[in-house]
Amino acid sequence: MSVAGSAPMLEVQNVARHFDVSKPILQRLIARERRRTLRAVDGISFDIPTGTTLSLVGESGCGKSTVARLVVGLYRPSFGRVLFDGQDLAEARADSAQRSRMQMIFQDPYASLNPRWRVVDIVAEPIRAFKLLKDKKAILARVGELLTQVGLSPLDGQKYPHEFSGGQRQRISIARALSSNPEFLVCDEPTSALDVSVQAQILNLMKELQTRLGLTYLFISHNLAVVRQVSDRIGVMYLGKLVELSPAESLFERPRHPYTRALMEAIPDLEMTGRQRIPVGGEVPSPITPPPGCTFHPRCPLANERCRVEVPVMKPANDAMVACHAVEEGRD
Amino acid sequence: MSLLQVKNLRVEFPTRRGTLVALDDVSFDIAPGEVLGVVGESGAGKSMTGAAIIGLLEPPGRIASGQILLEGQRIDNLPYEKMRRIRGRQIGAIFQDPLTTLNPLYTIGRQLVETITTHLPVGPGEAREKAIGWLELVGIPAARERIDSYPHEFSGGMRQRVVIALALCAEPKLIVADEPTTALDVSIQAQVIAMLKTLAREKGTAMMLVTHDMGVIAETADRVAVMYAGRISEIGPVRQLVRHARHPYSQGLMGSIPPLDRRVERLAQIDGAMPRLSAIPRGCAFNPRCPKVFDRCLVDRPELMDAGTTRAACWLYAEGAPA
Amino acid sequence: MKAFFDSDIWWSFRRSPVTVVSAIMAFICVVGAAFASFIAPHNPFDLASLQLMDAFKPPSWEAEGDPVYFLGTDDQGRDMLSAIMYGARVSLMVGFCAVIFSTLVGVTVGLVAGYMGGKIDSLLMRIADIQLTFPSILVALLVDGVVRAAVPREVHDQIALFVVIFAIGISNWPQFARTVRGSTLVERNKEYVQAARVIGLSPLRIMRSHVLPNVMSPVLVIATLNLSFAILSEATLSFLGVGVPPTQPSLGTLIRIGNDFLFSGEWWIAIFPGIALIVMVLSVNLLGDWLRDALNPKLR
Amino acid sequence: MFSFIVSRILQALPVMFVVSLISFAMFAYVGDPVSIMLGQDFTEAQRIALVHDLGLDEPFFVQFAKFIGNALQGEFGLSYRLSRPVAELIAERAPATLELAICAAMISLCVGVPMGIYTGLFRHSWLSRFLLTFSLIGVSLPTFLIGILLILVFSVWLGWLPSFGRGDVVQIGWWSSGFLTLSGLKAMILPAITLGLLQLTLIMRLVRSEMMEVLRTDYIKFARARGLPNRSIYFGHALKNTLVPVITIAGLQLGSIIAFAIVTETVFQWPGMGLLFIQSVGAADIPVMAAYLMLIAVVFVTINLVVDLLYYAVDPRLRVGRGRGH
Repeated sequence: MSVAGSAPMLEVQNVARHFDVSKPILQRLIARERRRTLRAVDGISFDIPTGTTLSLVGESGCGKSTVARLVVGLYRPSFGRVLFDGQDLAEARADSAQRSRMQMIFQDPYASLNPRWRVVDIVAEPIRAFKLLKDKKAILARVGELLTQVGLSPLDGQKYPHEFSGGQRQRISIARALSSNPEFLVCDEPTSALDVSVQAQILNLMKELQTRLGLTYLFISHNLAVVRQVSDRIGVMYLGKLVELSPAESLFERPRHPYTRALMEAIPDLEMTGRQRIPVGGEVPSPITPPPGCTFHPRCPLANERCRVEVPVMKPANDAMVACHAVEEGRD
Repeated sequence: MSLLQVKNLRVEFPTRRGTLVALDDVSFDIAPGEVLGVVGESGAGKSMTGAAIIGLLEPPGRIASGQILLEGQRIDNLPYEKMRRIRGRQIGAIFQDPLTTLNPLYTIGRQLVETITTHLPVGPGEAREKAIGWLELVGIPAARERIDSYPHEFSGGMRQRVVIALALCAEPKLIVADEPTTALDVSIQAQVIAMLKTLAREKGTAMMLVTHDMGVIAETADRVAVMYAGRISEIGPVRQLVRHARHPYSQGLMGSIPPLDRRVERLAQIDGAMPRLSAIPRGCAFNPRCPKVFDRCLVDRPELMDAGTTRAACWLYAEGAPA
Repeated sequence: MKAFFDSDIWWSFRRSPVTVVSAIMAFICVVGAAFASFIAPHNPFDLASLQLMDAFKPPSWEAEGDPVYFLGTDDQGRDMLSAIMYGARVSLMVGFCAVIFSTLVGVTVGLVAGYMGGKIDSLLMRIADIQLTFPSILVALLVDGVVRAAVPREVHDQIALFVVIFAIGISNWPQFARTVRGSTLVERNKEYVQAARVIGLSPLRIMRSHVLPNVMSPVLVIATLNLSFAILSEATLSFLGVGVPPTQPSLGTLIRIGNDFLFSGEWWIAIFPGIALIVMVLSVNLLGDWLRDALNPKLR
Repeated sequence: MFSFIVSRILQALPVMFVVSLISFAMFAYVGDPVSIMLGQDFTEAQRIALVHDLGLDEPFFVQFAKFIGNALQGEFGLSYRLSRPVAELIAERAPATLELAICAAMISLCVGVPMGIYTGLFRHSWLSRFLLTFSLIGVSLPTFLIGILLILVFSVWLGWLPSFGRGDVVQIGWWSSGFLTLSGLKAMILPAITLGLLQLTLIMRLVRSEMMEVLRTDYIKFARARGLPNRSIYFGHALKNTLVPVITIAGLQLGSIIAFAIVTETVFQWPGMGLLFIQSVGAADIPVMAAYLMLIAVVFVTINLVVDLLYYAVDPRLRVGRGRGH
């Protein structure tokens, strides 16, 4: 689906985001503790060509949501830089015309809409903020159009969010995100709080909107099956790092990184009725005290001495990029 | 004989705008050692069914009619003290969020010992040994050293293992597990499900596994009950239900699960949403969303009926249904 | 309006007879106090009408009572009922103004601290903590004492009312600030606020139009409960003789005057203002309690 | 443990610092101590001499340092009103206030906590409803009015108990105690009830709401699901979890008893620090006010420290650095 030759909508260059989670200075001095840093995102790079979808998957605490917030400017990167349409993100965010080109859709349909506002005001907020339309009537007409576009009725605008179900609220969120005519949408687990039949509705709607409006998506999810349905390319994250970045089909046909494989193995599947699986052992370590070397080595069946010491970097492996010594050495 | 029988269970919630019927005419049974999966969307009444069975419905909810029988004995109308002796001893329970189900101020050892000595005729010393045994069984490494740790010293997955040990330590015959893995990460979820499955099989414990994750059910359950708007819409053996669901709702549900092994351009979807309890339509509750709806669905409420390999509450399988 | 009468709040109000009664009582108190100069049978501060002959008359139902003075008279022959109505006016006014003052300060500080976070938050909350270390009545006393020492007597009498309002108001703001900060921290992390930040709205605008409306319901509850507390504080200060000036006696002042005659048998001078005070505070407290339960989604 | 205590003490330092700064500012800049101390007639030379004696001509931080140095030695200068050393005045009055506060605290804790537990557990019993109504009246009654009513009933009408003063006291060293004589004990009853009643109702309502909060938690539900007996759910699981917030607030309440003693002491003419303070406020006697403020601050900081330590004993989550995990 990607358009060859066109400039990427988004480039993320070696971006890191660290959080200071130290105790108050007094306690730290007395207990002789050192400053503690949570490396939520620890140097990752990727780009998203215009009109395509890149998905980031991983377990909770792997930093995927932090990436989403870095990319829309809710966080500033500790290191590295983000380019939006070739322009530094901080500069792009300062310009309201550029800012209106990016929007975000959130996970929790119950927290993402201001409960005290009418739907029409929620959807119209970006229009008013970016001063896209001045006339009240025109705004109302545009909101009606947007609500129709996401499968609701223009009359729903007069209601309050609590009158809608989770799936309908997510549609309202999407309508709000679309109201500034964005080209780039960051979707942070947009369906994980929804029931599965409603999830299908929302995924179908998002795909439909992408083809119709030529949107570019950064899609964050913990669910590999969902990701498979919407992505052109997929990045797998573990403890703040990308471990594999690969075209979607290739990732599912030939997962390379041991963690990717473990993740796929862990997903219960309808077709596996009664089958006994061998789940990956161990637990996700704390991102405050990550293991040395490759952070996955304590759980990895392929780990050897090198993995315990040397941090692997992303290297090309066929059509994918993988950060694994075993894959590089052909031990997999 | 069935271990647990639920007959025509009806649970009501009196509110100021009239009485809401949260569970309506729910009937099923669980055989000894069997795993019954209960699936459905949020608000379908699956957790409520579990709460009714362990006798811990949140007030003002109450059982309005119907019976719950454990080994042929009615347990839905027992006085509090008698029911207390059944909870934990005969029926164990596992809740969703391991971060909040353990008392933060007591060591896990104390909580285990307390549960064991409440139900089994053993002294504190023996109970402690048993507790260590259970911690080992649920896969806590170095159980003997860790028994005196507090809940906050364990990770989420480990805490859920402790919760499972607590639910099993008085060796109940039935476990009601309410979304036991929903709060866990995918890779941890797989570990916990595998462990729970093995333990139940080894101990011969029957299980009612409540979850919204069809994949977990498909892997773990022997039979599945699909719930919709407070009723069971279809119940049957897991393989048949997953592959050849008969009820249009179950069919839609299975179709809307994104497959892992292929990419589909458009997922099957059921339009609309499950009705609120206060606005359940007349006739079949699924009729506004049903692609195969016909006259009778709008008027009469279907009971569970034979639909080939499963039992479904759908008029399509009654005599005289349109072809 | 129709939506209000259909709402859960109205329903829970109607369903609780205690609440309805207390609302009526509060209403009577407010009306009686606000329109004291029109409906009070006498003007207790009209020196020309005062007759020392009429001093120490017991309530009208007692043997020596005078039907003109329903609740009796005080040492200067003032009608107690009228004095209570005028006194309640002062008490209520000080209470309302003090609560408005602490709400304004507290909500602003809490909102800024919670939304901005970081050093501003630490600083503001540290100040609130230090002040919370001291009971509010002590803070009010100190403020009053300092002002008393700092300005000459004549000036003090003129500004005494404002000093009391300021003293009570300043002693209660941390409670508002902490509650609002707590709710703001919750709301700030909700996704609708993040959506507004993605659009690029200014912090001021987000605080005003998104966060503020959503943190107001606990504020409403605290403000109600605080109103009763402020009325009590004013009464206490006036009772201690450091509150409102004697030219504008509040209920607390009346009780203080009556306290001196307790042992000589003129109990009504202290007791009737006391009952008025209790009724006023109790009905506000009952309303506040009900409001807290009605607005708390966790209950029922 | 050690580091915990040290860090708590260090955290208290800024509080003390700010309070001393306020006290000092009151001391140095509010009113004009010189003219108050000199009275009506004085010469310019006398004034300058006094200013120098008091050190008022020195730079701000020197004065402040001296003030703190003096305060540490319990030296707060002379009362404007009584022309006696403030420290002496306070030492003389402290036992009366402390004995009163201890009695009131005992009443409010020993009655308030059980009542709170009962009303939290049995929400719908008639006794709970009664206690709840009682507590609402309790928080609506101003302390001084309780005192007046008690005096009216028990002293004026019934004549059973004294209405003012401490009765006979026994001098033990510098401490004067009312606990050892009958009249002293009788004199204690009404003030102690007056002072304790408000705190009692507050503590009861607090314990009740915390109890109800805890009873709604998942771990209580899970304890029920394990079939534990009610006794161990209520008094083992629920009560201990209720303690954590209750300790904090009860500590603060006990502190405010000392402050509210001002009101009680006024009503009962109780010769304690509160009465001294209120008389000083009326007379703008800044040195006494400043000293009282510092003293109250010390009391509160101490109470907070004790609360923190109890917290530490109750809640294992605070004992960081023990065991594994995060």
